[in-house]
Amino acid sequence: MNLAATAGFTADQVFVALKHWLVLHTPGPFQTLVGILLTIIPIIVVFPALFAVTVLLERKGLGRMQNRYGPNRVGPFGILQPIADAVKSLTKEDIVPRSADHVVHYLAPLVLVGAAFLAYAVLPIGRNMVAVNLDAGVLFFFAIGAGTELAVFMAGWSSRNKYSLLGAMRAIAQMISYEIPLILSSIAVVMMSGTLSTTAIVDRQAHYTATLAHWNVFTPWGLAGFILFMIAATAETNRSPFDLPEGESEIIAGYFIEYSGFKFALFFLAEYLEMFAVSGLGITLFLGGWSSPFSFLAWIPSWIWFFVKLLALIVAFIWVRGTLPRLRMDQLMNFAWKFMLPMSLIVIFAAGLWRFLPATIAGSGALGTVVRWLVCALVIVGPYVTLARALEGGRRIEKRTYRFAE
Amino acid sequence: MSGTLAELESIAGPGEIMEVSMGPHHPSTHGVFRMDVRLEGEKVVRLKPVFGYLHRNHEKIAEHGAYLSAIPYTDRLDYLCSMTNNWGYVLAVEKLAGIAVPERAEYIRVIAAELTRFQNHAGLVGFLLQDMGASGTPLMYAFREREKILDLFESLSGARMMCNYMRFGGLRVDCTTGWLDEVRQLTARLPRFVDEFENLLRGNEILMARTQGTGVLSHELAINAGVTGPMLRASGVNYDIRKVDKYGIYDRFDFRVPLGDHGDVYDRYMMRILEMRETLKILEQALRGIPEGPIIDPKVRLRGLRPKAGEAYGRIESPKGELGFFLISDGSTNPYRYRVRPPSMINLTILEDMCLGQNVADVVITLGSVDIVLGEVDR
Amino acid sequence: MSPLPTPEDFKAQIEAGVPGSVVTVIPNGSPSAQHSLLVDNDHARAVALFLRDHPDLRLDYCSLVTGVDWLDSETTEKVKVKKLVDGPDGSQQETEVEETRKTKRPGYLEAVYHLFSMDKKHGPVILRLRAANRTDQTNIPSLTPVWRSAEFQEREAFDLYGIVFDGHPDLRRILMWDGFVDFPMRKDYVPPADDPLAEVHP
Amino acid sequence: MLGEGIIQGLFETARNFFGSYVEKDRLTTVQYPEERHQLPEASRNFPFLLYDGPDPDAGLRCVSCQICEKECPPRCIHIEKSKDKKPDFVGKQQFYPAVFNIDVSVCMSCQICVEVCPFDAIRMDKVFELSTSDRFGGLLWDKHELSKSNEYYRQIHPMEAAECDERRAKELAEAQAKAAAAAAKAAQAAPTSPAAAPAATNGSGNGASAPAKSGAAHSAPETKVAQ
Amino acid sequence: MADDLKELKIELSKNGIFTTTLEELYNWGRKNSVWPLTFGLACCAIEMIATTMARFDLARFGAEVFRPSPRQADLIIVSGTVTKKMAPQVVRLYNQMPEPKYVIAMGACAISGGPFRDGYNVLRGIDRYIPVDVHIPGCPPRPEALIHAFMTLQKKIDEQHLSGSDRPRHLHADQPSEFPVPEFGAHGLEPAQNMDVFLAENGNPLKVIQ
Amino acid sequence: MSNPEHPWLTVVALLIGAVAFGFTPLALAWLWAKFFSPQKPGAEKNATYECGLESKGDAWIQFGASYYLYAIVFLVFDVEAVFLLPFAVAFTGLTLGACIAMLVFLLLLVEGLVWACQKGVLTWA
Repeated sequence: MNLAATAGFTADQVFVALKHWLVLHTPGPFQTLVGILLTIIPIIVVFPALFAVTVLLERKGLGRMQNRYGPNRVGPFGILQPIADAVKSLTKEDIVPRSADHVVHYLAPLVLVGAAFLAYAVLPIGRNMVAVNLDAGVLFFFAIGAGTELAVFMAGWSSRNKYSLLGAMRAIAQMISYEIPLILSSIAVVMMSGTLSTTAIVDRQAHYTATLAHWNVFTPWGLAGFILFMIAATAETNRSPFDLPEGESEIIAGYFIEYSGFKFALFFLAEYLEMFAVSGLGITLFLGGWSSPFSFLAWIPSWIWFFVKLLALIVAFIWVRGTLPRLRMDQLMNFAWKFMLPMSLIVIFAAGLWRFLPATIAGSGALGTVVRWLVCALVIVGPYVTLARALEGGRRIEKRTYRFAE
Repeated sequence: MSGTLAELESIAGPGEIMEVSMGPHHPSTHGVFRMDVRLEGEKVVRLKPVFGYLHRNHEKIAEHGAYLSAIPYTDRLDYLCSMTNNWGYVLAVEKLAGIAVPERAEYIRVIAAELTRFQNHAGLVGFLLQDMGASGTPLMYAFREREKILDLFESLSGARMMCNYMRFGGLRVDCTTGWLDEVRQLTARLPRFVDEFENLLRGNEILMARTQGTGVLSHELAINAGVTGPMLRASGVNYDIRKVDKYGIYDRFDFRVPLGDHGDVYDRYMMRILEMRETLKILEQALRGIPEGPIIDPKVRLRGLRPKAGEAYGRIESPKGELGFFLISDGSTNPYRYRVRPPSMINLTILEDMCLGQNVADVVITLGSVDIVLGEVDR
Repeated sequence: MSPLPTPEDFKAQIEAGVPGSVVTVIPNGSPSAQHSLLVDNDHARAVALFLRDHPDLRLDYCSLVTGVDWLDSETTEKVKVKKLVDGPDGSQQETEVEETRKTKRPGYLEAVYHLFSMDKKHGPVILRLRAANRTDQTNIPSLTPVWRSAEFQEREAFDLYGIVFDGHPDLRRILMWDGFVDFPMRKDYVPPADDPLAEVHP
Repeated sequence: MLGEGIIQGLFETARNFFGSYVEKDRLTTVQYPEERHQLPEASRNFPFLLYDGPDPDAGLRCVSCQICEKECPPRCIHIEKSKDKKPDFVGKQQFYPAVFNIDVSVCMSCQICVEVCPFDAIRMDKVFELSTSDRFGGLLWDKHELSKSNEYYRQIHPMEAAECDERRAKELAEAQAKAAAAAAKAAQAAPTSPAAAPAATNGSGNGASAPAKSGAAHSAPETKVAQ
Repeated sequence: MADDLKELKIELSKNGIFTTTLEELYNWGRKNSVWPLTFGLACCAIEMIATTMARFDLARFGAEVFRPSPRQADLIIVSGTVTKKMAPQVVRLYNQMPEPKYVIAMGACAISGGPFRDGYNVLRGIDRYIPVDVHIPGCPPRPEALIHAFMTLQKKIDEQHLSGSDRPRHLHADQPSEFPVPEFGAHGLEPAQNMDVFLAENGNPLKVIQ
Repeated sequence: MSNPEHPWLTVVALLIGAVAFGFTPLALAWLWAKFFSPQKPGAEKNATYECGLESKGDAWIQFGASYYLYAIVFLVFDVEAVFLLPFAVAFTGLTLGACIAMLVFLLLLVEGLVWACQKGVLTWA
């Protein structure tokens, strides 16, 4: 730590510096251990806390969308509501169905929570703030993501309940189907960044041309990729309108139908953690991670930017949940295979095209940008229209007009 | 991985049939309805409705009570629409005993019944979307408007849901001018609600994809199965008892009957939306034309009514369909036979036909689009 | 709404259309004047088909099906008594005569069908089918094959009255559970006294 | 195009979200225990028995005719007639209910008892905060729990009460006129002054004579109507 | 109030401050997070739904989380007529809920059979088979009445003790947490009522009535 | 907070931490049950939930074939994604020709998808 670095000390690096300071002041043999603990403990504290905030936000936000207040009586403005729920869940009786597979039934929530937490290892939540800077960070994320699928299936299968089985089957089918668009749309980013490391991907986006950041979402393929990614992410995390595995009106509570007490709370928690994680990845890949969109806003600490973006995506999730009805299983699958998958391939193609199109045409950078935009947008919109038509396909889906008898 | 698809399938096998019982406790059976479903994967291969979980012996109780005391029980038949139930019953008694109704009472009956129809349809659409998984928002909006109508019912009859308002020969109490003004104000505001509701979901791709082509009911089967109400009209049959029987004073109002061409869930959903608009038209006309005068035939004996021996069948177009009451009198103070023709129950006859080969999720919305209330199905 | 023939014309029309059928007009004394037609069980389904498919009638819609339980010592409709009298002495004023008739008349179960036409928009035409008695011969032909709408309602009449509908595709109890043995809507049904508070509760 | 309707729907929910902060029509919640929705006059929940004057026993209007008991559809009313009689508001000797129980755990709030009561003795209350964990003690109401004063009735149903008071005042006036006429006929021998009676007693005395008591009973409605 | 304080003192001396704080926390958590089972029977269910809707908003109490599975629910609102055909299912659902669980009998039918109690298929009150915490009379009770009942339940929870002999049933190891499910008989339910539950919860009602 | 020296150790530690995070409340709940609120299993309580009825038949059955077909198609595309990743990482340095070669590979898979689609594999039953 030289003087220049100390002089450049900003609020941005306050946590990093704090950690270094703490590690430096621990006795040698424990430095590694303390370093690791200081890395993982914030993750394990911050995101569950965010879960509590989000649940409350969701309940109150949905309330407002539905013209009511939402929880507002437990503590000021109802902020203690999540704590009350947690206390209640802790003291509830735990029921395991007699015919269930007890071991798997017990393990499922733990696996789910474990997998959900692991995903945070590679998320850069601020400049120099990533738990593990893996070279294959994106790949690691998806590999861990598969663990959640396994856990959901474990839960549904081990309960030995018909509804939970249906839920598990739906979950597995849905998750594997949407995993492909999820990965493919990230591949476009990987292609353009040339790396699988999440920090490197953010670094590539964190520089500016005329105040505007080089976020991937500001390119046509990036925008399309981001939308596809978020749709797939919604499906991966079983959020409405893709909440079929727990589709209340059809299969009651789906795969966690037989879970009670804190195990159920863990499912709830893990589901939100997954949502944050996958949103975080979306931010990393497309929204420039911790970077600010405009250079003049770069003074705001990087970790604030990350959480602001995360919050924005959470709000979008809640908003969508408050509005849309649920899809049906076959439509969901059709949408994945006949729309999302081809579209994500198109996005890869468009990304390739973006690179190979000349950046300047006749010496003009602006003209080059316009042409690139137009060509790429055309490559994306064309198939979009065709695929959307094909999806509506045999059954014409349309607003109808009606006749009246006098 | 070699071999053709057929070989693959033969390896995997067709999958076993799973017998699931949906209900009686299920979030979307609208009460305590049960469907014994056989599933192959998620495809429905058999569906048997089972009911009676709310069979509370309405008919038996009514046969033991006086003609008057059956009225509050009719409130609890289709507990969303007590006003129309009242009307159906008093209409049957009026036919049985030959009682005339004063004009003002007829107008107020129309107003009450159409308000009921509106809130029933709004509620149904909300519930249907709830079944589709719309996390309560449309239902909340529907109930927001429904509360306004219930407030009117409460200031008219004293109760929000169980109005017990109509009497053979007229009504229990008169409405005030203030009340009519309130109805007028509400009627003027309700179109905005319908518009918003349509904005919220009418063009929604998910809604259209899920409902169009789902639960199709052909009009031949609909007629043969005795399906009535919006469900029948969604199948394209022009049969509205308000038009056919012209009971009450419905011949004085200018309104149209919407008809569907596909008979699927979307059509049934749209029938409700369109009927809400027509209902508002009727309300406007009724509020304009309401005369002064008595509200009940003074000659009629409410207590201890003894109609001449005989029988009568009176029916009305309730929001769910043809609600009929069949009464046999033996000349005593209580009906010898009291029978309700429950539209909800008869509309369920073809539930299996509509659901076979469909997805579990379709069963739920098909049932939702039938619009059942268990109080009426089981009585 | 096209007008329907009078009950007597109906009787003639049906008896001509369905050879061998016996139709009895049962007048209704109440102001509603909804008279009904009693059809013999053997030809009931043929009559139903005739009514449904006749181009002028087109009674395609069976609205209401219900059971009625007439007890042995029934004291109601004069017309019914008169039908059983069947003799030259038909003066309805002499109530004493009817009283004596009443005691003789055995009870029976009856199914009533209210028919309408969605096509022609007329109705109701009321059909009645009667079982021989209330105890062992409670069979009536089912009209479900003609009108699907009768399916659940006939099941209900079976459940609550014990009318056995021959030819019904799925005759099971519908409202009560399967192990239930009584027919609770019958007039002589007594519910089990299983409530310890029944006497003291107001 | 695919997605159009979804965006429209999202717009609608957003409108309601922001609307709920600015528009009363979009935030309909009445926060119940603190805020209360004003119940309309006609609102009804459970029946109560009306009494005139300050004493629930003496002023109870119910004459134990048992019509309501008979007409009550769920039969939740249980009445036992008294052996003795007491005078009603016009001074006529009437039975009174020795026992008058309503099982509110059965009552269906249909108001038929009110409709059929020829004596304006039973009315519907608006109180609904009745939850209790005591199934039998809390929900089986006897005569004393049921009795509410006419003042209370005027508070909860002002228009209806005024109408009822007017009717009763008229009845009383007729009865008094009739009594006066009869008295005038009989009073050739011993003249008395009935007008003095109301002011003198206050209706709680058990041993009071019949005409005096009737005066006491009617004094309450008359003064209140005047207010 | 004074009584409460005295009890508190006794409690403190008996169990130490730890248990008391724990008890407060336990009760606070339980009462503010009562998740009802999505379970409606009849007319009252509509009013129950109305209670959760914008006008009344049960969510303010943190109770809008209607759980469709009994495993995750704390409260069963028996809202409507319990018929004999439905009673076994209601009891089974109650049995399948984890402790601590509460029951609100909403409306006349759930308490006593209400207007339909003379029917051959109507159970004369759910308290014949499962213990009820709060009864709300009314047919149907207004949504406000349900909120009131909900607050009554919260008060009841708040008054429960974690230890001592007066602690609630679910904290006693030897008291049952599930009750026999009645069976369908030839004429009615068998048994027609579970007298153990009925008398335990209501004392001897025969005495009260007479 | 990066810890470049011990990346996998950190991952393992995070896994342990996460499982501990999940396990601690379960242990607490177990302790609570042990000291205060006893577990009361019962025949009815621990039976499988099925809408309030007794569950008939087993839920562990052989499920429909279509689910497995999806899994197979998934496998194909997952492997494809694995092939794509190294390509993607190297993409910035690749020539147009190499990219076209990759495109051909992609098209082959797309052809497979179209084939599967036309065979009706992707039609949910």
